[in-house]
Amino acid sequence: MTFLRTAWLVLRKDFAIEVRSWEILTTTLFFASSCVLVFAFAFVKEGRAVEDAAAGILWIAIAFSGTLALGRTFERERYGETLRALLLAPAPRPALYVGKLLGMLALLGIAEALLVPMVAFLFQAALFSRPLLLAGLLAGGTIGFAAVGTLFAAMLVRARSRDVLLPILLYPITIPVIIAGVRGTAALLAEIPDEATATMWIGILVAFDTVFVTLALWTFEPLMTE
Amino acid sequence: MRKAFGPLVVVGAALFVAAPYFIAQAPYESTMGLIQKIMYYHVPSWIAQYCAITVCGVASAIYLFKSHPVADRYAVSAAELVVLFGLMGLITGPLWARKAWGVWWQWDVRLTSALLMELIFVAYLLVRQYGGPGSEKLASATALFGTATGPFVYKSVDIWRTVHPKTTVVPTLPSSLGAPLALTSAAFVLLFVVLLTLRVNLAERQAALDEMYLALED
Amino acid sequence: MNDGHLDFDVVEVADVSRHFGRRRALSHISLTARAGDIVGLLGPNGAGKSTLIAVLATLAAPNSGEVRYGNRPARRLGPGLRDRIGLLAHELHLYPELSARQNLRFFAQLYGLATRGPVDRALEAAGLSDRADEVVSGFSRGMRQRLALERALLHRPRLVLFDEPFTGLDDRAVGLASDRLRRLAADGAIVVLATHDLDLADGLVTRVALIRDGRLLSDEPASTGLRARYRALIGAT
Amino acid sequence: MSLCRIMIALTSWFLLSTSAFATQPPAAQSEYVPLKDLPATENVPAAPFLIAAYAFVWIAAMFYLWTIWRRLNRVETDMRALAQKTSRR
Repeated sequence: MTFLRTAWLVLRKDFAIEVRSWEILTTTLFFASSCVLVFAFAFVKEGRAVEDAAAGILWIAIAFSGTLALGRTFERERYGETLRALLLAPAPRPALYVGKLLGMLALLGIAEALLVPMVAFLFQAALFSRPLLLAGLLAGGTIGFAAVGTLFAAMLVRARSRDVLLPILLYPITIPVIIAGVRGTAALLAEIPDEATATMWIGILVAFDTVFVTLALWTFEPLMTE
Repeated sequence: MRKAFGPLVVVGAALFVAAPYFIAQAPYESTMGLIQKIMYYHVPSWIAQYCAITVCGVASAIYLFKSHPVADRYAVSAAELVVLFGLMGLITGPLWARKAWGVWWQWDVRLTSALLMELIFVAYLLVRQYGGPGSEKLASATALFGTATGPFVYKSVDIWRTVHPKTTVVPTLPSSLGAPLALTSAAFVLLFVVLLTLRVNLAERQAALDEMYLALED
Repeated sequence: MNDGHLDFDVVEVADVSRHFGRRRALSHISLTARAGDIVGLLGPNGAGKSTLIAVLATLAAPNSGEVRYGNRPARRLGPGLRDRIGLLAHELHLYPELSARQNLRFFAQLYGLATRGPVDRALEAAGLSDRADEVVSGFSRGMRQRLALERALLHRPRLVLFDEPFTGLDDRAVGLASDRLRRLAADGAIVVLATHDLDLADGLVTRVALIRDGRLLSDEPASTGLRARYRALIGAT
Repeated sequence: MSLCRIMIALTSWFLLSTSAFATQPPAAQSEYVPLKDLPATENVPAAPFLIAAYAFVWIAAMFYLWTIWRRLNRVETDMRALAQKTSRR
């Protein structure tokens, strides 16, 4: 009970901070859309997008803006050393991780709500033909990415050169998640949407999410002790 | 391990000396000819890398939960060897591929997942190098995640690959090719053990030096 | 969450060492603090005071030795131990984007306290009742400091740790904070105050522990002539 | 410095084994039958690739050994300097 309550408190606190300025949300959304545009310049040839580009661009934009948001979120906890204050609370420490993770998921969910229509519109991608499967892919991929990202961003708070170390650690470990997301989405975008393939990738994502979240909950406590 | 070190070096070296003879003796593989002999160095370097990954993952987990400095020494030594053997595999692979497949690089499952593993363990070394004090713990989390997700990485890349056109697959090997391969594999594993021992010894000396500095301050 | 069995009235630092690679931050420190004590941890910057505070707060683990809270080491007490510890560092542990009340309420809930009573009392004690709903980033350093102090004391900790908390405050504010510390100790708290400010420590602390380069130079009851003692052991101030 | 000796021994073993290998391929060369039905593969000679691959493995292993040796030397030098400093005190 304390566990869920603590996670909820941390989530609500982050939300209360965010509504004061909407800083992280607006910058993340803007960055995500810039990503899409930058990649559009690279992958649109003679007015048409390269095959499978839409799926790749969608997921790269999610990963890049996610990294940016992670850095900013934990910078907030570093300023005033509030992360230490959280760690000093008698609540189980993994609950803090879960709270932070939920916040990241909410943020990335909003970013995806912008990115998906944008990619669909700019690349004539039929992203909405199988909405449930797409939602499954997005959820699975986002949880996997954010689970690793939140743990690493939290542990890098007290490391030197954390800005550059976060992407260095995060991308190699989360590439399998991105592969699953991109291939699953690409399967949905084929002439005839390939539901079987998409479902299989969702299954793989669920397996990844389970491994990542379990490992993160397990290692959070020893990682946070200096 | 220390006591067995001398014999290990001798046996390992003997295997390496014997290897060229057996490799030369082995018949040519029917479709690829001479170039296939890269296999005798290529495959064993992956086997050695898997050994290194296992050692690094286990040692990192022990260090993370027990904070035992010896475990950390094994973890960092094994991580360097993961990168070393990975590099051997990643260089010999394309050389083989250039001749056998006609291209340097294929997004083959083994190549891709090997590249990812290499990246993860380079990241491990980078964190230790630039993370500042306390980065050993952070690095051990990296190794733990890298090791634990290894099989999944392989699986996901495998499926990713099979969705795409297939490439030449190395056929199952007859025993005339297998015997030298077993020999070089054993040689590489021994090379790994020898290098690991030397590197751990270095880590111990470094720790002893740190200890001396600390004693000086006391 | 106030489990009685987790309470303690003595904290023992037993032969604690902590190093970062080649740098010794703490070297074989042994120290005992009892309820009612205000232990002044004095020493120049970089002496290891902050590290010792972090170890006492269970935020950092020592490389050797242990800290015992009422004869029990930290690892045997679990997260409930943190319910008995309060920490105020130079960084204030407050969210500048939130209002004073929001900050206090968040931490009160995190500690499993009722949100109204303790929060109102803390606002009152900080003298911020009339500005409770303004955001912290608009406060002066003194106001933030008072708020941070009350935030750290919200859950009535037994062990109260201060790490250079009064830098940048004017004399009146320092005087008020000092009175607050004295009251805490009188109520049975164990107060550990790390500072390099002798003027503040003089007359406030009941025990003096002088540390330099991670080593404990002396641990003695406070007496007059703190400055002379400090100069003799540590050098020019 | 038993370690140093072991490393020198190791290095000479390695060099020996590579040179032993270097004498082998020409003998094997006569058996080489180029295959005509290699699909979509240009006919590049195999030997340079093979030699490059083997050479790289050896160079990498040697280089790594050398870095260990160098780091170890640096540590030992530091230790001696430190020991001297303490004894002078």
